[in-house]
Amino acid sequence: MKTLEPSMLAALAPREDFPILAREVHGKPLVYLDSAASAQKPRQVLEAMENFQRTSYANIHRGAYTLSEEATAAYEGARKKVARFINARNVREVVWTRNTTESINLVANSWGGANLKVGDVVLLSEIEHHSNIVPWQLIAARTGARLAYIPVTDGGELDQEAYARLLETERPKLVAVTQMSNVLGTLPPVREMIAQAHAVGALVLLDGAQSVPHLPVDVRALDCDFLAFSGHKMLGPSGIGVLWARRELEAMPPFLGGGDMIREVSLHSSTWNDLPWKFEAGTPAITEAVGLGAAVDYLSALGMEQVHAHEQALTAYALERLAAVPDLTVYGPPAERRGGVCSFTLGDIHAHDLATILDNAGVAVRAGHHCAQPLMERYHIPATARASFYVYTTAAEIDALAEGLMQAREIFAL
Amino acid sequence: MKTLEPSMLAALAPREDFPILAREVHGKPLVYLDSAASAQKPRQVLEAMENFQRTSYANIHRGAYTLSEEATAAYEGARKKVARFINARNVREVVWTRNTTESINLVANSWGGANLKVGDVVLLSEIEHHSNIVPWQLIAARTGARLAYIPVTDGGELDQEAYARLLETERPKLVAVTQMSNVLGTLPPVREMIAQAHAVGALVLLDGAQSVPHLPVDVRALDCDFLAFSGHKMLGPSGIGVLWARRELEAMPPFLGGGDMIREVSLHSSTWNDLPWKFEAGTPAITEAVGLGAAVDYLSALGMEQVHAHEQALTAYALERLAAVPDLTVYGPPAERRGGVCSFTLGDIHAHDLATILDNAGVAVRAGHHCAQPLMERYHIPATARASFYVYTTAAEIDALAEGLMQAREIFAL
Amino acid sequence: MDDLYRQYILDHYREPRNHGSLEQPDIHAADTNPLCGDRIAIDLNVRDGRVTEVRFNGRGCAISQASASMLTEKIEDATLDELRALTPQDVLDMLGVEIGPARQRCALLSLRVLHQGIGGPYTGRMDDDDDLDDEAAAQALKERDSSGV
Amino acid sequence: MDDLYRQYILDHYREPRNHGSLEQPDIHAADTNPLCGDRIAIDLNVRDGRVTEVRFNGRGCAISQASASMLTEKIEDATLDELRALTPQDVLDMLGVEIGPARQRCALLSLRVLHQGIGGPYTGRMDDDDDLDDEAAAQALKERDSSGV
Ligand SMILES: Cc1ncc(COP(=O)(O)O)c(C=O)c1O
Ligand SMILES: Cc1ncc(COP(=O)(O)O)c(C=O)c1O
Repeated sequence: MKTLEPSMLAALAPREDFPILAREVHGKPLVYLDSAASAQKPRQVLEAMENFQRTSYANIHRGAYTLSEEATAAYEGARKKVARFINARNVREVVWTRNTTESINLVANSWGGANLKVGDVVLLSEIEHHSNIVPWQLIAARTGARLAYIPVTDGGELDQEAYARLLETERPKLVAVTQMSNVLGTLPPVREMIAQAHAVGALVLLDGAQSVPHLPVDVRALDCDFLAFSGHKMLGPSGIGVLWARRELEAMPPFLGGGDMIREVSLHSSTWNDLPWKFEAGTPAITEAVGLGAAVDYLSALGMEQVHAHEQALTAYALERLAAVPDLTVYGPPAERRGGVCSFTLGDIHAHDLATILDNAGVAVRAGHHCAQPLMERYHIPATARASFYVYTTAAEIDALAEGLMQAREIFAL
Repeated sequence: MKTLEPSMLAALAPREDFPILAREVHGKPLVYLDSAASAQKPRQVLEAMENFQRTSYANIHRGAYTLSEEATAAYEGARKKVARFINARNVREVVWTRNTTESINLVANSWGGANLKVGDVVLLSEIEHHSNIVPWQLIAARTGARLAYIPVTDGGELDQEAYARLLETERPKLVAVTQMSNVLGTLPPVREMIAQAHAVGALVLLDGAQSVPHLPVDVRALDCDFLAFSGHKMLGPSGIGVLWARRELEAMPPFLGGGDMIREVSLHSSTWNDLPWKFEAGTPAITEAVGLGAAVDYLSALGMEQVHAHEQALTAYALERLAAVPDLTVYGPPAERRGGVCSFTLGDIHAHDLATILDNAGVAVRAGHHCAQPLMERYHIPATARASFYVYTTAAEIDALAEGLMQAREIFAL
Repeated sequence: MDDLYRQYILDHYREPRNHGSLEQPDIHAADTNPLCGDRIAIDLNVRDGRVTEVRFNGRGCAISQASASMLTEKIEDATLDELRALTPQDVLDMLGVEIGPARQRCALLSLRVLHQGIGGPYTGRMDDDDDLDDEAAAQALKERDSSGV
Repeated sequence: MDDLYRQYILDHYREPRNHGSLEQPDIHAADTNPLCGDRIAIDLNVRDGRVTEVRFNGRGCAISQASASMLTEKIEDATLDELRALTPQDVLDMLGVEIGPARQRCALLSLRVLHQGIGGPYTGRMDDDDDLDDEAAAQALKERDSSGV
C-alpha cells in the first residue's frame, strides 16, 4: 500500500463548486463521506437546471414552438453527452430512467419477461445491491426462471473459479453483476467475466451505479450488453438514471406504456416508437436529464482517470488511518483493487451508533446493510459503517473520520 | 356564455413569480399557452429545490446523520403536503412515481397483474390519453383481460347512458377514466360515475393529470380508488408524479424491486417494506418531491377554487374570441362544462403549420394528436391545435392568440 | 453525545436484562426495522392478564437494544391492559435521553414488537403515525385548549 | 414566415402532384412520424431500374405534404440508384425554404418512406442520424479540411 503523496491531499475538484460543503453540522464543518449513497452537486449542475427552467422549459418532442424545440434539443443533447461519456456507438442506445433500480427492472421485465423460461438461470453474485437482486427474484417468480449466485471470497472478491464452474454447470441466459461493490469497493474483473459469459452464450448486465461515477467506463471496450447507472451518484440530480443497451433493446417489448413511447394507438392495439423513446413513457425527467448532461461535462473536464486516481489515493490513505484505530475491522480487498469505499465495524459499537457519534463531529457516514443484506449475512455482520469518497473529498476529511472514531471508542469505553 | 369581467383579465398569480414569462420568442413577448402539456414553474418552486440542494441534500431514509435526516424530513414532508392537497386520509396513501403514466402503469402491472383474469373487463373511455390506454392494452395482453370503451358524444362528453349500460353488460373489474380531457377540456361527472361503478363492484382509477393541477380534487368526496397525477403539470418540476390509492395498495404485490422497497432480502426471497415505500424502489426523485411540495404550497395559497374560476373565465373569453375567427372549429363542451383547454382547427391549415405561425408571433400552442389518437379518429381529424391556460394566463394573451390566427388565415390565403 | 450514550444505556446494551427466549411462550412477536435492519423478538408468558415472564432477543444499535432491555424490565408484572396503554412517548421518557428523529424508530422498535404481539395500538404500520384526521383533530384540540375556550 | 410558407409550398399542399395510389404498384411503402402523426404512403412502378410511375397519399402539415408532392415530381423517371443517392440535404434544398429543427422530420418523412420502399440508406431509424462514430469521423474530416491539410 503506497502512502499518500502530499499533492493528493487536496480535493480534485474545487470545493467552492459545491455549495453544500460550506455548511456546518452540529457546529462543525460538514465532512461528507456518503457519496456512494448520493453525491453532492456542483453549482454548474444546479445552474444548468436553474437556467433551463428559467429560460427554455417546456414539454419535449411534441411541440412545434420555440420553447419546446429548445427543451427537446437540451434533453436530447444531454443524451448525446451521456452516450459519449460511456463511449456508446449510437445515441439511441441510451434510455433515460429514474435510477439504476428502474434500469434493471426494465431489463428484468422487458428482456426477462420475453426471454426467460422455466428453468432458465440468471447468474448474480453475492455482492449485489438489492436493486440487482430483487428485480430478478420478481421476474423469476413470474417466469419460472432460477437464480444462481457467484460466491464472494472472505477477502471480498468474486470467486473466479466458482464463476467459471457456474457458467459451465448453470449455462445462464444472463449474468448480472456489479462493476463495483457499494459495500466492499470490490472491482470484479468484469472484462474477462463478460468474455467468459459470452463464450457460453450468456448476455451480461453490468450494474454501473458505483462504477460509472468513479471510473472510466467504456461499453465498447467492456463489450457488455446492458449497463445501468444513476445520475444522482455522479454529481447529477435525483430522478434521472440511464439504461444503456447495445442491440437487445430493438427486439425487446415495451416496459411502461403511455405517451411518447407509441407510434400509433387505436382502441385495441398499438405500435411502438423508435428507440430509445419506445422505453420512455410519459413526460420524462426533462430538467434532470439536462442536469445530468452538465454533470457529465463536469466529470469529463476533471477526467475520469484522474477521478479514479484521486479516489484510489484517498482510499489507500484511509485504509492506513483506519488500520491505526484499535478494534476496527475493514471489509474488502486491498486499496489497489477497490474503489473509494471503506466499510468497517468498530468493536461492539453498532454501526448506527457510530454514525450518530460521527455526525456529532460533523462527519456524515452511512450505517446499515447498504442494501446488501445477503452480503451482510455472508460475513455474519448485521451492519457496517461506510465512508465513501468523491472528487471533493480531501485527506483532511479522512483525518476527521479517524478522530471521530477515536472519540467513539472513548464514549463506548472501548 | 358569460362575458369576461374586467377584474378577471389579469393573471391570478403574480407573473413576476414565473421567470420564463419574461422572455421573448422571435422578438415577441412569450405567450405560453401550453400548460396542459407542462406548466411553467414559479421561483418559489425553483428556489425550494435550489435551497434544498445547496443546504440539505443527501440520500433519504437510510442515513443516521443530520443531512440525511433533513433530506428525509423534507421528502416526507412534501408527501404530507400532497396528501393534504387531495384530502387523503393518511400520508401513506401517497406513492411517489415519475409521472401520471408511471402511476397508471403501476396499477396496471401490480393490481392488474394480480387481479385480472381471462375475460375480465377494464372499462376506459374514448377520450383517454394514451397513458390511460396503452398500459391497459399491455396488461390485457398479458392476462387475457379485455378492454371496453365508454363512447364520447359529438359534443365531447362521455355518453352516460352508454356508461350505465356498459357497467351492466360488461361488469368491469375496473373503470379507468380521466377527470378532465386534455384535448376537449371535458369534465365527466366522475362523482356519479364512481358511485355507479362501485354499485356493480368495480374499482375506479381517475386520471388526474389535468384535474389535480386545475380543480379542487378531494379523494374522499370523490370516493375513487386510485388517482394518478404529475408534478410537472401543477407548477412542480419534471420527474415526479403521484399515485394515490385508498386501501388497495396494501394487498397489491410490488411493482419495481430494489433498494428501499424491501423489509428483508435473502438470496432467494424477500419481504416488503411498509406502504408507501413498498412501491418506491431505488433512490427516488428527492429534490423533485421537495419541489412538488413547494408547488402545492403555492397552489394552496392561490386557492384551487380560485384557480378553477380563473380558468373558466379565461376559457369563456377564449371561446368568444375564437368564435369570431372565420373557418375555425372548436371541439368539446361549452365553457361551463370544461376546464381551461381549447382544441381547434382552422380551415385546411394543418395544426402544425398553425403552431409554427403562432410561434412566430410568440404564441406557444401545442399541435398534434395530444396523445389521444383514438379521440382524433373518433372526430375524423388528424390533429388539432390546442391552447391551454393556467394561473399566469391573461386575457391579453388570448387576444394575442386570436390575432395570430388571423395572421395564419392571411398567410394561407383563407 | 454523552447525552445519548449515557452510562445506563451502554450498560443495558452490553448487559441486556431479560435476554433470551422462553421455551413455549404464550406470546411471541418479532419484527425488523426495514430502514436499518434492527431486529427485536419478544416472548411473554401471561397469567390472568398479567405478564409473568418476559424475554427478548435482538440485534441492532445501542438505542434499540437498550430500549428493549429497559422495556422488558418495565413490563415485568404489568397487566396486558397496561401494556396496551403504553405510548411511544412513554418509551422515549423511559429512555430518558434526547433522541433525534432518525433514531426514534430504533428506540420504538421494541414497543412496536410488543404491541404487535399483544394487539396493542402501536404497530408502527399505516394509520399509526400518519393519519391526517387524527392529526387534524389533535391540532384542533390543541388550538381549542390554547385559546382557553 | 413567408419564408416557410411560400406560395409554391401552399400550392403543392393544396394541389399535390402525383396524388393517389397505383393499382398494383411494384413498390409500396408507408410510414408515420410518431411525434406528430404525419403519414405518407408512396407507390412506385419501376421498369429496368427506373421509375415509370409514382403516386403518394398522406395527411399532415403543409411541409410534409408539399415535400412529398415535390419529391414525387423530382423522382419521375429517375433510376433507383439515383433515388438511393438522395440525401436529407437534397430534400431540404429541393424545398428551398428555411426549416427549423422541429419541422425537419416533417420535411423528411417522404424521403424516409421512399428509402424504406427501395432499400435506401435513409430510414430515419437508429444508426441513421445518431451514430457517434460517423459523427466523430465527419467532425475529424471537417477539422482536417478546414485546417487546410
Ligand atoms: C389526461 C392526461 N393523462 C395523462 C397524461 C400523462 O402525463 P405524464 O406525461 O406526465 O405522464 C397527460 C399529459 O400528458 C394527460 O393530459
Ligand atoms: C451497486 C449499486 N447498485 C444499485 C444501486 C441503486 O441505485 P439507485 O438507488 O440510484 O437506483 C446502488 C446505490 O444505491 C448501488 O450502489
